[in-house]
Amino acid sequence: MKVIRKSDFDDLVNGLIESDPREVVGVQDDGTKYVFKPLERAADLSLDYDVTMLSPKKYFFPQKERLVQYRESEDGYEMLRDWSSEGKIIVGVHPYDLIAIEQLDRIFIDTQQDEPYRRKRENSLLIGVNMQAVSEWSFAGSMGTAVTDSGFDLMLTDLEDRYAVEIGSRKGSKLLEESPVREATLEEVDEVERITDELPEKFEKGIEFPPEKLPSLLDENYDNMAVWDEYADGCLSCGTCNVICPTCYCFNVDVVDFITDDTGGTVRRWDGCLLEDFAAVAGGENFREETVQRHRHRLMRKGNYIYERFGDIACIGCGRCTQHCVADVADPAEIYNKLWRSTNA
Amino acid sequence: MPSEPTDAEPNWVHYEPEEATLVAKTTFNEIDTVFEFELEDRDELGHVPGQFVQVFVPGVGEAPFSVSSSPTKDGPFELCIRKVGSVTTAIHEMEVGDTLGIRGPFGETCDIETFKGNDMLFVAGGIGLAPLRSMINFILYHRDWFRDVTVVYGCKDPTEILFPEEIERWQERDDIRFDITVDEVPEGVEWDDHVGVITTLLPGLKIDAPNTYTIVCGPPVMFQYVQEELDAKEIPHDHIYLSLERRMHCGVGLCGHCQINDLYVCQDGPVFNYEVIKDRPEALS
Amino acid sequence: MSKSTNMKPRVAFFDFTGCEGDQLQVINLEEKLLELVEIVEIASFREASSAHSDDYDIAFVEGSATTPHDAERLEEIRENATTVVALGSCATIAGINAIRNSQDFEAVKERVYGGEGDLFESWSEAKPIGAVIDVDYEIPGCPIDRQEFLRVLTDLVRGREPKMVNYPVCLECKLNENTCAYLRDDICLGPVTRGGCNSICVNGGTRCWGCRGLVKNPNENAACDVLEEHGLTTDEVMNFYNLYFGWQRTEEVVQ
Amino acid sequence: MTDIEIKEEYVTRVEGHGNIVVNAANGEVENCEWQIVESPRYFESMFIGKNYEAVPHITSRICGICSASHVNSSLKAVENAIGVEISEQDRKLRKLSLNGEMVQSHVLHVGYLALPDLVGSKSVLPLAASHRDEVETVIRLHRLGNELLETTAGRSVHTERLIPGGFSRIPSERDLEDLRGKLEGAWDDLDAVVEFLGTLTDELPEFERETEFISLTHPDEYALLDGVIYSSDTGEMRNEDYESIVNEYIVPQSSAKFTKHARESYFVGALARVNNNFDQLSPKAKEVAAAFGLEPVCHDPFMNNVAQVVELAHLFEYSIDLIDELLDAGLEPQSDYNRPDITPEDGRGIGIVEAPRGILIHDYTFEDGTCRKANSVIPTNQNHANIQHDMEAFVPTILDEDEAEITRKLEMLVRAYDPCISCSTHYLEVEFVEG
Ligand SMILES: Cc1cc2nc3c(=O)[nH]c(=O)nc-3n(C[C@H](O)[C@H](O)[C@H](O)COP(=O)(O)OP(=O)(O)OC[C@H]3O[C@@H](n4cnc5c(N)ncnc54)[C@H](O)[C@@H]3O)c2cc1C
Ligand code: SF4
Ligand code: SF4
Ligand code: SF4
Repeated sequence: MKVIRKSDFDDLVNGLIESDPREVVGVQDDGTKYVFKPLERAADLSLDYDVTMLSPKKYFFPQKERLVQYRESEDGYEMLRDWSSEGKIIVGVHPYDLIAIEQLDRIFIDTQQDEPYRRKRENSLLIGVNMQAVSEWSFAGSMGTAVTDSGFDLMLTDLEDRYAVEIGSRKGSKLLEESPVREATLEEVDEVERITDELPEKFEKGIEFPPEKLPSLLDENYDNMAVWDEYADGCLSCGTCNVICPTCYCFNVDVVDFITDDTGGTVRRWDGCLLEDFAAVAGGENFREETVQRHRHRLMRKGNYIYERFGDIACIGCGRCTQHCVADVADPAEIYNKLWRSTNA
Repeated sequence: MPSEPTDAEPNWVHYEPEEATLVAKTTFNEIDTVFEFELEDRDELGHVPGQFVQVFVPGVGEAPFSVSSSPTKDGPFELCIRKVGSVTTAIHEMEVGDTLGIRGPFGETCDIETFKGNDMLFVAGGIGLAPLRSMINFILYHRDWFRDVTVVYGCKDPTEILFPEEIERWQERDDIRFDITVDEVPEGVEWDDHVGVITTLLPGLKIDAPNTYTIVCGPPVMFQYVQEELDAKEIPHDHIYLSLERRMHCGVGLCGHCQINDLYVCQDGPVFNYEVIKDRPEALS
Repeated sequence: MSKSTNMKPRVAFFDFTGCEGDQLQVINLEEKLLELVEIVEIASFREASSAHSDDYDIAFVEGSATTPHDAERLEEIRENATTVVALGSCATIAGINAIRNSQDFEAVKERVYGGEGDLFESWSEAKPIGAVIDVDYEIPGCPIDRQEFLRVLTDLVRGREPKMVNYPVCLECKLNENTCAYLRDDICLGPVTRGGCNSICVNGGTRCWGCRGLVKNPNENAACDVLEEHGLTTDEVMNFYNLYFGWQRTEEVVQ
Repeated sequence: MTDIEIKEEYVTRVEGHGNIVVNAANGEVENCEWQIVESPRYFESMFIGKNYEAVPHITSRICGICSASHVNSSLKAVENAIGVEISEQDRKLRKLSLNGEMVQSHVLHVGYLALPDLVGSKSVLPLAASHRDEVETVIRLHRLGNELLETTAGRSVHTERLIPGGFSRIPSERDLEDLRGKLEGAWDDLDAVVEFLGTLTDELPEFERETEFISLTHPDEYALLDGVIYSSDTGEMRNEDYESIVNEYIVPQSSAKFTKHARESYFVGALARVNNNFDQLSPKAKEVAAAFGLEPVCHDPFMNNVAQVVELAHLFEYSIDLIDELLDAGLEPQSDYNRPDITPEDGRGIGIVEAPRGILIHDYTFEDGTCRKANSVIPTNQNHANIQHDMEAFVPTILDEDEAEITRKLEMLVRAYDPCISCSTHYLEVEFVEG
């Protein structure tokens, strides 16, 4: 473990902003909340944040992304890929978001081999930071996602005037080469350990059972309509809980062109399984027509379907969906606890 | 900055379609046409029966279609397409020599190895014959690998019959039984074969249930009734396969639109073993 | 594939009771408008041109229908055009014109023209044009979104079916990383309003007023609960709803 | 002399619906009418029962072209009624929004609606081929107006950021700097318009009729957002007395109300402002005025277009000054979702601003934050009577021309006023009735 003075870390970031060809983005306070956005100077960082609105997923899997461009020519169409490979330097990612990115990596890179995602991901650099504040909606402690020892290139822990820095990759260690860092003292190592050990306990919310039990709990409760209906009745089908979630990745592909151009392209954009038309097919059939079907699908997917397929519980407990659901019916912890109690009462 | 088109690794999904040229089209009726496509950069599509391709029409969109020709057929591959919306209409409007984009083949289908030495029963409703035709022709090509082969095909009316000439050839063969029915016969149309819904054909079939494999494709409502008949015949559920249809935006197991509970039609299907999907509540309704 | 050899489609704009802000949005396309007229022929666009012809394929109609004379003109447009597109909130959902529909018409006339309100012909209700003639497509918004207009026109010219967004404004609002009105002690109709505007009003620091009308199947009960939890009385909720939803709620939902 | 029957329904290239009806026999005018056939919109009634936040939102929808003027005047009325003050910074930003709209509207009028008459075209679209450079210049200037409006008010049609008590969100200093750069860069375009228009003023018909000019006036500045009502006949008046100044009355041929003050009719809009407040125009604006020989008091309504171009120059300079003042003082930061804490008082408030087409008045009475009574007086309404009297004076002077030419000239006369009929209620049509 290394240690860097905060002012030196700022210099490091400012240096990257100045000289790295990649865009440097980081967590900033926009007055009413925290967001990841392009960084103009290190001083704008707010690394003591609780949670950002959207997760850094948006940098590898953008909200809107050109996939293919076509151009009409004499003898037909020319079709070219049109997605960007550009990576970002992302400063200030919390452990639960790093875990979410690792999950997406397993899906987009290791399994489904999505090249647009992989290129952006591999060209990026993740500088994580251990939580100093805990969001009141988060239940990461109980999901085992409050701390992590992987998924980052560098991981910072705030030690007042210094950061303890854990190096997670060669890219990470190279980044530090030019900076005045030193080895951490034993006390500093202990201090980081104490902080990370205590972190999971800081959450007021949590699921009341071990997360490993979630897949079978959901299997058993697929038909527990009393609970599903209770939440679906208030659901606005607005898709907020989908797009706000760091592990959701459903998308739609649209053709976009302009009337006077002979070129056009396809764009993939974030979609949400809570939206009414998500499972509708040509001819009018809708395979999840009722709000309750869609609402249940989301929670099944988070706690069961993705687990069955890729081995991950796809809710990392960030609490974003709880915080941003206008109708206040999206909280996975609350719903999972209710299912747990109704089964184990 | 768009990435360089040259450095793609072949196994990675990069969403850029391959160019394919329409080399022939045969129209069956106002809404159904079979199209033959040739790929620009390779000779063969390299599919197995039951797989599908994503067809991209620039300026219109992308849609999945099962490959209707058997891999045993040389040269261009065939898609039989019903005109129902924007993409399908745009394809119908294409002329020989026009090009479009193809991605694929995609999808998991049944393992024909396990069928060897058994009876085969195909049940096709309407446009459902299009995907089954690939498998039927494959099996007819390797006819001696199998025992009895039966095809049951139901259509709304005689004008909607797909591949009429091919059906005639099938009917002339004595190593395959081919039964056909129509729901109704409009006035002025000549028809001297069976009339009635498809399930009326099934009870009459002699079936050696433990040694029969069945593949069904048709509209969702049909499955339910066909399944009742297959149950009556006591065909084991793991001997029954269904080809399902959902909305798809990627074809590679990502976009989420084709999800049936935990399954993805584009990856775990489109051809599913009935044993696998019968407990998935979202599969058949 | 070869480009289909279309004739230049002929497009006409018409205005009824409204503010003509939607046609202004078309003029606000600036250079794009010049490009556009190379692809389509403008048969009629009174706000910008004296040229006029009754020979057109696509009619864009702005404004609500409020008089028998409007109905006659609309019938004529329907007869001439192959495709009729309602442009803007007044044409699609009667817009703010429908506010007065819930008021006593005699009182309405009295307030504006004193004792002489009967000099001018008007129905007691303002109607969306779809209540008078068949409408093929709708571009909602007060005003319309320029990009959406271009998308629909492009679809029509290229023979594609224009599709209306069917998700609430909230979705776009979250994608824009706005701080939700409900998290800052304000109120908002985003949860039930049809998206497609890119949540422009919330992006500007305010709230959604509902100008694009209700989504297809709004969960109105849930949305009312939310508003009431944030301190509105039922009357206030209805008053807020009736800014733009007046026509839809009386004609479509209740019936 | 031939008999004349003109019935021009729905005069084009104006905002809203109006008809021109003229008939003459044996050289005698028998009937000559300016008719407003816009369907009534009943706005005053829509406000009733709405709260003070919704009222400006509704007001905006009176007119798409001058929505920001409506909102600004509505906000002044609301704020006066419920007892809310805005900061100096907000006042300057509101002035910028009003300037943006006036630029947009004037360019639209001069470049898109009036210009085609001068070059003998039916619209600006064919000019894209014949006068490409000029059209592109016009488009650039039009967009600049919209950008001014978008930067300050969020959207060019129906602003979203102007709210009671100030702004929901304000532009950043960088936004203002960008805008300043664009304004500085627009002088060439404006010069080009002045030059081009200079070659065309001969096309304007010759006509003068003495009339009364009414506008706002302000001791320190060329009055737009703030000021008191001023008449070229009677001098300064009190804004509270607006009802007795405008004297609205109803005429059968019009669903819009007509107005009169010291004489049978009066004129509001660019020409009235330039006539009444000429000295306060910016230096550049005065240069433009001199180039066209426009000096007060000008009684030629066709010169209203020229007055608008003069104002464009003023608006650019004035906007640059405002931005400089804002940047010099440094922008006072505020929340991105500002919603001033307001405890509404009961009362009546009047808000008057100069819209592109003249003085625009909103007058509301609020109780418990809810609007109980509303009245609006729209600039175009105030011009209808003047248009009618101009027509009556103008037609006899052109009766020897053929019907088509008479119609064209009458339409030009109407267009010179840049009427915004959907505000006044909506249409333009010339009707030649049998004589
Ligand atoms: C595995 C598979 C195999 C198929 N095989 C055949 C076949 O052999 N022959 C045949 O005629 N049809 C087949 N279909 C159905 C065919 O994909 C649809 O008819 C087609 O997508 C309709 O597209 P459209 O644009 O013409 O219709 P539209 O009604 O215009 O479609 C509207 C939009 O909905 C979406 N959409 C609707 N349904 C689907 C869908 N099923 N898949 C993807 N997107 C959809 C698309 O985004 C489309 O743009 C198959 C479907 C699947 C999933
Ligand atoms: S489901 Fe909710 S709490 Fe779980 S990861 Fe997604 S947004 Fe966070
Ligand atoms: S501000 Fe309005 S539109 Fe945005 S999320 Fe909240 S309720 Fe939805
Ligand atoms: S946010 Fe609401 S009020 Fe604003 S444009 Fe969109 S739908 Fe209309």
